[in-house]
Amino acid sequence: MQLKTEEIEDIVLIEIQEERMDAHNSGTFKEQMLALFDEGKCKLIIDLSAVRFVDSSGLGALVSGFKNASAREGSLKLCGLQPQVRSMFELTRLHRVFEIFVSVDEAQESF
Amino acid sequence: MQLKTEEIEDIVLIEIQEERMDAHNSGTFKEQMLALFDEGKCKLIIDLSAVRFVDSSGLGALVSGFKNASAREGSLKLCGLQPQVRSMFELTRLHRVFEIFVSVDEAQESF
Amino acid sequence: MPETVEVDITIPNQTRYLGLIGRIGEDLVHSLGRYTGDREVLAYHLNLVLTEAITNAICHANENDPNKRIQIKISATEETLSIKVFDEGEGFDLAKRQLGDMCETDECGRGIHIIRRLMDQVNYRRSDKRNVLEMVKKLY
Amino acid sequence: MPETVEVDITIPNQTRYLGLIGRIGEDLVHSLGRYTGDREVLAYHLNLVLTEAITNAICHANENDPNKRIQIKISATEETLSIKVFDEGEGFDLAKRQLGDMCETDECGRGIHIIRRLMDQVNYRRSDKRNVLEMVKKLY
Ligand SMILES: Nc1ncnc2c1ncn2[C@@H]1O[C@H](COP(=O)(O)OP(=O)(O)O)[C@@H](O)[C@H]1O
Ligand SMILES: Nc1ncnc2c1ncn2[C@@H]1O[C@H](COP(=O)(O)OP(=O)(O)O)[C@@H](O)[C@H]1O
Repeated sequence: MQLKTEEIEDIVLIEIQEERMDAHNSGTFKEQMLALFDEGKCKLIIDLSAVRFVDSSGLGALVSGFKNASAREGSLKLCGLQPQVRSMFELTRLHRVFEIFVSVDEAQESF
Repeated sequence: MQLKTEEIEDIVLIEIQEERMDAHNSGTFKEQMLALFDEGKCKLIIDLSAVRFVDSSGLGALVSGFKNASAREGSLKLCGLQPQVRSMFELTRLHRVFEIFVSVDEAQESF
Repeated sequence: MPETVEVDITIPNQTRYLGLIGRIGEDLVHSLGRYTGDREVLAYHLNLVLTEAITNAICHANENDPNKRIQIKISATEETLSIKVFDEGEGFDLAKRQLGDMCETDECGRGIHIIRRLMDQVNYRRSDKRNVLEMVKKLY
Repeated sequence: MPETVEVDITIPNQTRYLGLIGRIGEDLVHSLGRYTGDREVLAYHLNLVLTEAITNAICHANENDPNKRIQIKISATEETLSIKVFDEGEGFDLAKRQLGDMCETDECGRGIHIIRRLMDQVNYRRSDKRNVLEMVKKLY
């Protein structure tokens, strides 16, 4: 999956550069997050602003990252959700699991 | 067909507000031009910058307007062609029939 | 005669075609004659249920076997959207997939629930030597 | 087994569906595995030949009769794009349509020429009780 990552102190900001998150690319995304956890990074912000479509596999990859971050006493926060992507979290009640922010800045301040 | 028309002295500037010109909407466009000719207007600039796709019916409608304008001692000039639309004129050799300008301003100055 | 658009697509058993079918579903919604609801939302939902159903067919039924194929049929009228996704697997018991079985932080198991939430009728049955997941959405 | 995507669409005999089929053609080009040429150009060309062929089927063959239907089959491999457009008309003699017949300021008569310029093989024949325009483009 095409990502742009940036480190701000101990936080990793991951900008997803795909229009679509589905079973075709979310497996790789999970592995890309695992590589970060292996390096000891466990505070992630995922910027979804480029994402127009996410399916249950994409959500599953985010849940996987969330659980791994939490298990390492870190956290995974989301920002930049387009309205239709936001409604996927509501449909699956995952908006009650994730911390969701409007902007990268707000997500960053919350750490 | 969705058009935006503006009169600049005796010239009518027609901006085509459709992504696609095909057999579904070019009949109406021909009639819309005929209505202008009936009002005595015969100097037209057609701004195609919003048009992403044109087929042979769309080209046919432009040829119809061109011939009607010429028959009334006026003219029909084109501007704002996207590269793929431009190549349709080359494919059909209609670039040798029409006066084609980059911008509305250039088309206007040429009258 | 009802004004029907019918699309029948066969793809290799690979997730790289999910985006194509999803986009075709969205295109179809945008070409519907009368529809008074929010087209962008309906387009997303059709894209989504197609994606979920085809992913299951590719991964669970056809077990990523590159020699198998997936067939998708979509039929759209002004009243109904009807979708069929055929797989060549062992089949499964749709009735046994209940929302109660899952916990919020499970990584998988949301596909069927999503399909059930968004479609008005969902059933899965044997059809010749294949299985078919049939989904219907009423548009009025 | 060659990696083939097959799309079979049936639409009412109405020009309002031209945009839908054109877009599906473009989507298909963007999902082709290997293609080394300019995809945007190929997508436009596929959209265009589909539009030209279907317009002829709707207007000339099916004479705008709203009870008739148009069937379109597209088959894409990494080597070839093959398109069939079926009509329910009287048929016509494709060989008689020559470029020499037309003058630059004719309003119509460009469709077949465009199809011939952009496709590698074009033929028109009777098929059961229908006619079919077959067009093939080589991609390598
Ligand atoms: N077409 C199918 N063939 C066989 N099993 C299927 C099929 N579709 C779904 N299943 C079964 O139902 C389960 C639930 O599917 P789903 O809700 O989409 O979640 P997930 O695919 O994430 O597991 C799958 O794990 C699989 O066991
Ligand atoms: N499917 C068809 N059935 C019957 N006649 C056709 C068909 N396709 C094309 N034709 C004939 O060939 C002619 C040329 O078609 P074409 O080059 O597309 O130009 P146009 O449609 O603008 O006339 C048409 O005018 C029509 O007489």
